[in-house]
Amino acid sequence: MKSRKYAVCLGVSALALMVPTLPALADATSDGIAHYRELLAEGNPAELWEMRGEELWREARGPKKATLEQCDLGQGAGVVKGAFVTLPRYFADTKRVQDLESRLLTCMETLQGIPAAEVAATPFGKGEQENIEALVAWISAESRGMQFNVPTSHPEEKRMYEVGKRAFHFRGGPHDFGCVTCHGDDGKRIRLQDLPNLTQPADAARGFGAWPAYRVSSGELWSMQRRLNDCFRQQRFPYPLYGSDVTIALSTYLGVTANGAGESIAPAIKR
Amino acid sequence: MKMTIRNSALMAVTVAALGGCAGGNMGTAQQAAYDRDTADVMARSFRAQGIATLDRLQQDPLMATCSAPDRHLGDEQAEQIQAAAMAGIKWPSDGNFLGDWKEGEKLAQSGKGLTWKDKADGANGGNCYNCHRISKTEISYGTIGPSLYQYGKLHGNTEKTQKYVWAKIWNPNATMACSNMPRFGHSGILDEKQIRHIVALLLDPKSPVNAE
Amino acid sequence: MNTQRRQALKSGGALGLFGVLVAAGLVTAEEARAAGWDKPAFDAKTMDDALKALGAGKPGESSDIMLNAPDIAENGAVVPVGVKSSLPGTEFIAILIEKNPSMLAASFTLPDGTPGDISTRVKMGQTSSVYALVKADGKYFMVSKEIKVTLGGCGG
Amino acid sequence: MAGPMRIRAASNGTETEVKVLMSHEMETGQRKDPSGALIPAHHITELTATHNGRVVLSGQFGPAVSKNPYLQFRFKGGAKGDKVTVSWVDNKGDKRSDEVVVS
Repeated sequence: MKSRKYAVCLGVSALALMVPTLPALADATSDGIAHYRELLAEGNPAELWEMRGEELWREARGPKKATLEQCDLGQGAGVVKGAFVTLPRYFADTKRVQDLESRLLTCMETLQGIPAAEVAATPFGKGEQENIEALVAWISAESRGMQFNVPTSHPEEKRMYEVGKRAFHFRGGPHDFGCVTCHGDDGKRIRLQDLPNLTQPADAARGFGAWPAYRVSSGELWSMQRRLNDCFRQQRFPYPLYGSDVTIALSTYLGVTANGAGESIAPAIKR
Repeated sequence: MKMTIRNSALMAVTVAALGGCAGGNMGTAQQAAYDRDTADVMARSFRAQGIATLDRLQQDPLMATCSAPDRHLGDEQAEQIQAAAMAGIKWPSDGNFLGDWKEGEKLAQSGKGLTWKDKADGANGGNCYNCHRISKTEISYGTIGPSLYQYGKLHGNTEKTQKYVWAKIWNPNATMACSNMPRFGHSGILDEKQIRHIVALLLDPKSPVNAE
Repeated sequence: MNTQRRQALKSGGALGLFGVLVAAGLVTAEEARAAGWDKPAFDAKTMDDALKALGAGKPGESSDIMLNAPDIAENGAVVPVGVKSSLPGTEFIAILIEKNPSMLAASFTLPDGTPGDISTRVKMGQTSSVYALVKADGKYFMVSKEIKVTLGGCGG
Repeated sequence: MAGPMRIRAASNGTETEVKVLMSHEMETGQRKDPSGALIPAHHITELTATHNGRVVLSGQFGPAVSKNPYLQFRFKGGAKGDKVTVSWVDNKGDKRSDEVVVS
């Protein structure tokens, strides 16, 4: 499964980079951080977005003055409960695999007459993007506590899973980074952040199942699209288009890997 | 552009196939089809933003090899990669490996530079603490890479060690094929002077890395 | 979520918060006049100035005040701080952060029947001592705790 | 305009616990926008919680209270079906008042 790593050294194998850590210090730090996270979980501002999202779903909006109540998220028109944990999935009407955000774009355009391309081009946290962030907070909350069950029976779903797996391992940019650089091994962290190994089911459920999330550092609600966007920024990649196939393929790979391995806690609260 | 990506993805498959481990339970033709799909998806899913231009998605042969899921490198292939990386290392022009560890610490702390939000002014950080424990006082360190605390104390500030550390920072694939670490010198993330500072951070006996 | 009945009270025009509340019959005019944001206390740059502005003088120590906060905060933008006072007659609680540009973060006035037990979240620019100031039965007490603020994420 | 608060008030028979999330920027006045201009301070200054019309808590916030403030407290009394109202005003005169039924 894992790549074998070779430390073939220049005749200086004595230099192998092994220095013992001091477990006592590491434990005190992680205990402190655990206490911090516990206190934060008491009140998650994501609830403010959930409230707004529920209202937005039922509010007649857009040129067609329609609600989203007939939107089909994969469980039938208007069914929200349980939809989040089965996305991304293939939709026959658009003939493509869609994640929650791209599916909402479709519903906003077809039901409400709000042009999807304009929303996709809107910066995060502004205008209709802010509305999508509220909607994904509420829609994901309606699946809280449910196991992931992302389908792979349709050939397009299978294809997106395979593409996602390859995109996950794709290393590029000036730093040679890929998703796999930070999320391909167990028990690692970046600075003090624990990094889930997203190639493994339980960690994939824990990682993928936390987004959308309230992001403490910016005080905003981040959808999975925004989370992936910032991963690509940190990877020093070019800018991923909103709702593009690479983002949906990655979510498919993560969601399928997470299947049956843990409950969705979205929208969570994150540093 | 598109062709380049496709070619490099294909190369990854070819390399993996030569390694004899491409199999899994899927046919090679099916695998190759998914590889082509991936190249197409990568090519149409991004746009340039600021300094982050689309050519950043063009992989060199090394990264194409290192990007294959379920990758297994044979000993021989790993040694070839390492030898090629080692041959490409540019050694310090004045023969001096050690800079100022204080500047090295600043670089180690900084994770800035080269994202689409950054300017092309070369003020790039080394990102070191993101992955390594380095000095004792910084408790916010990552564990993707090994701890480097006491590195110089354990290995000595000899010319051999200096060369090893320089090589590691310039192109870590010279000592470990498909290392997770960026090729700081090779890819022009840090310049010679900056690399000297980081070598000093690890090896200078006065550096806090080597303090008790 | 559905059970919450929300109602934005009619705007009181030029009236401030307490004007609105008075108009809505929620507080008396007397209570409203006694209130007002304590600008001098919030502007104070040193501990002495802040305590002076709050009328706290030199607060005593007390083992009956608990400051519930993490030893380490992953992000200084949101640091959970809880203050629990079991001192009889606890009527006022303030949270102060030594190394912030202005020390006072928040203060609370507790009428009879409201126990000294408040939690909120504050911003911290750097590692600092955090103080809980409590007024109970007319006397001031203070406890403190150091909270380390670390750099999280990739810093990019 | 500020969005509604999320208020929870739960009675255990003798006491009511109140948890409030407020939607507010809580801008410190010390940050700069991308062009380098100082972003003016914008934060809640005063808040009041009432139970059936009686004040059970009043508070004052400076800019060091976190964005989208969270507040938790208790008061004696309160029964299922009672009303708890939380109101705030900020330094620009914006205000908001929301009500919840005790559960």
